[in-house]
Amino acid sequence: MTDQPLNRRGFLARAASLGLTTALVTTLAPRLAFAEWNKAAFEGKTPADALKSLGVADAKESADIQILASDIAENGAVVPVQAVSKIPGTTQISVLIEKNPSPLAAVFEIGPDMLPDVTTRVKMGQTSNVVVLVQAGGKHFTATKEIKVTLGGCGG
Amino acid sequence: MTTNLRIAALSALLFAAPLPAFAAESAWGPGADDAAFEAMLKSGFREKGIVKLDRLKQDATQAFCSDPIKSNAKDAAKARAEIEAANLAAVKWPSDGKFLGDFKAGEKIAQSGRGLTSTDKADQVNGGNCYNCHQIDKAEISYGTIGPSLVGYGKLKGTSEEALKTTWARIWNSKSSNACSNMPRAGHMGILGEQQVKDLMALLLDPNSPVNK
Amino acid sequence: MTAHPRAGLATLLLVAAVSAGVARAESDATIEGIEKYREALRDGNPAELFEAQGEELWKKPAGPKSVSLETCDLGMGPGVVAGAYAHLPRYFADTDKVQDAESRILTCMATLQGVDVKKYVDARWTSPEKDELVALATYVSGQSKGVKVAASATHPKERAMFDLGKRMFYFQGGPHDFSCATCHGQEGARIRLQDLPNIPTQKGAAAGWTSWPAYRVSSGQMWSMQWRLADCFRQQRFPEPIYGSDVTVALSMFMAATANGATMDTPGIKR
Amino acid sequence: MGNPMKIRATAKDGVTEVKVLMSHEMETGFRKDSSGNPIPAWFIAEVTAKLDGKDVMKAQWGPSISKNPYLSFKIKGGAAGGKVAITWVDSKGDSRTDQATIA
Repeated sequence: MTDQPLNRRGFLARAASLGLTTALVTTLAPRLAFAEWNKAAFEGKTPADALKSLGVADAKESADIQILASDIAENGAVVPVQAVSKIPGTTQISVLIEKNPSPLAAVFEIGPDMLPDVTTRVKMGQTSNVVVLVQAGGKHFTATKEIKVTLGGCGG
Repeated sequence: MTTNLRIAALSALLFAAPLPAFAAESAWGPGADDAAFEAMLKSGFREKGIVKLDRLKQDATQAFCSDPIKSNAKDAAKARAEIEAANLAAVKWPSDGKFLGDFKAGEKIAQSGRGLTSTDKADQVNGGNCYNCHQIDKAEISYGTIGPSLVGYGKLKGTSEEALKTTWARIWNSKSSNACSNMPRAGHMGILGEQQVKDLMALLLDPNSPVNK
Repeated sequence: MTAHPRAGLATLLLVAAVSAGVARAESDATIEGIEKYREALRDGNPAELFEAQGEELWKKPAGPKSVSLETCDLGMGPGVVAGAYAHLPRYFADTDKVQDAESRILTCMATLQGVDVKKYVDARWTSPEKDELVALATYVSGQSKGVKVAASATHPKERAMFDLGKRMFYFQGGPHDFSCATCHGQEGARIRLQDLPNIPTQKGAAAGWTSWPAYRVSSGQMWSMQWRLADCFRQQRFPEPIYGSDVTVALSMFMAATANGATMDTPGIKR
Repeated sequence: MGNPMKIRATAKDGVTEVKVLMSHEMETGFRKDSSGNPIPAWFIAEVTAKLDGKDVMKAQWGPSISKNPYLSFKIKGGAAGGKVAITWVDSKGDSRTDQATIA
């Protein structure tokens, strides 16, 4: 990520202002081999905030990204999502849940030894678009799929 | 005695053959071994939160409906009619003569399944549990099917005096027309108050409610 | 409105038929979507995490006597765990009681390890004590995965337990007049989108009995059959069933024996 | 530090598929306890994977990942008998590493 130094400053400043445990700053930070945990991106309140903090200025929709997930989730607490990129040179796959209070769910660094195919399970507060963001060759691409979340029984 | 012997002989015969477990039906319902059943209830439950052990004391309707084979039998028709009559007689009609409240409030009550469990607080506003069993709004995909769909109920029934009364009696005390209905007696058992029942009435009968749209 | 009443009626019927068709198509899509969702969850059931914890608890020396549960007799002889869950509940001569897996584990904890099990019985769900019991039940049930349910029927006390369980199943009470049968006594019904097994039938009993203990996606908790029953009673607006009590064993006996012949698929995963 | 993970790694046609279950609350920070007090956020923030000691995968997670997380990914290469090691670090600085042999 090109804007890493900026992010790191932002991370530390925010961590201090939020009174975040020193353990997080001192213990977590040095262990991270590839990049700092992108606090600004994960705490962004809208997809736009998150994208900005991820350094995404312009993202094109791409049919070469597949989101494999059921159209409907019986429970929003666990929604399986598989993201597959067929874009050559994919180096990063991110998953965002548009309507979650903090939309960014995960960022996967796709190293040279990995296939651009990851499966995770996310929480969804309500029916929402799920956005998969792919970085390839320094450019960004997205795909979107709506997943409906149904109400639970009895208590709800 | 002779009948008992015959049953004993029959079951001996049945059990002699290599049949799956419990192939033969034995007496199990109310009246079978009441002492054992009472002892089991007594040792098996404890009160928790707002729920006390008196919840296990049955009224006549509950006792009658706790053996579906007996209560559904042909020769139980008279007993069923008596249960229905007693429940109908207990229906409280709207104190001001107005049957219909606010359908929007009714929708909220229909969506809520809360109240009266051992984890609910005493001041929890009870819901009607309606969506757990009924389809009510076509737009809602998450609805149960234990009860019939209520989509278009108002269009079908209209708002004649008779329709108002029948519907009120159903909600207030479902057993007034079907002795062993699966539906709770919302008003009769104090689950919902008069205003809440009025709001549910509006949900069912108001031409602008999602039921009739 | 000047249209002929007949024409009006025909239109109405047509509209009704069309909208019914649309509703059915929508509902098919919903069911298909839900099936796909459940399928995606089956691969990678977090219940495996609890199974592993239970195995560790089973094999680790614990309690005042500092012994493991490895010599516990679950009905197939001391130390036999494989297939035991599928044969429970059953009558045990040493306690002169019919016991399910969970009440039997309590017995073993008391007799083998010298544990004061009252603390475990009284502890609330999600307490560390109950977490242990659930993990143990999950492990034991997992050792019966793929085994056919064969709840015994030979002892008079087992028979009596079955009859009491059946009676409990139909017993109505509380402000809502609910019994187990209210929701689990008919074919093809559901609450919200949740399918309800018709428990008095073999297929229905099997759907319930062979899939618990299960990981609950909604809460991220692992639930044993005792917890499942306790929460059913909570929703019935009943008082709380005591862990391992005869009420819970009786209902389990009714379900297990009705499910006989089905294949255990534990631990399961549920909404 | 935390309960063990369940890791399954299978090599087929030059690709190793890894499936991991982790034991973690993944608390969002948005929930309240029964007395209405906010439950602080607590979640796995970073996951790394090694194949035979070499870094192959790294992920950053937020609290939108489900409780008791499941993760599946594919590595180019790897063969039966090889080792896949997974490490997570959570927002409290707690961490855990588990290893599995490729089948």
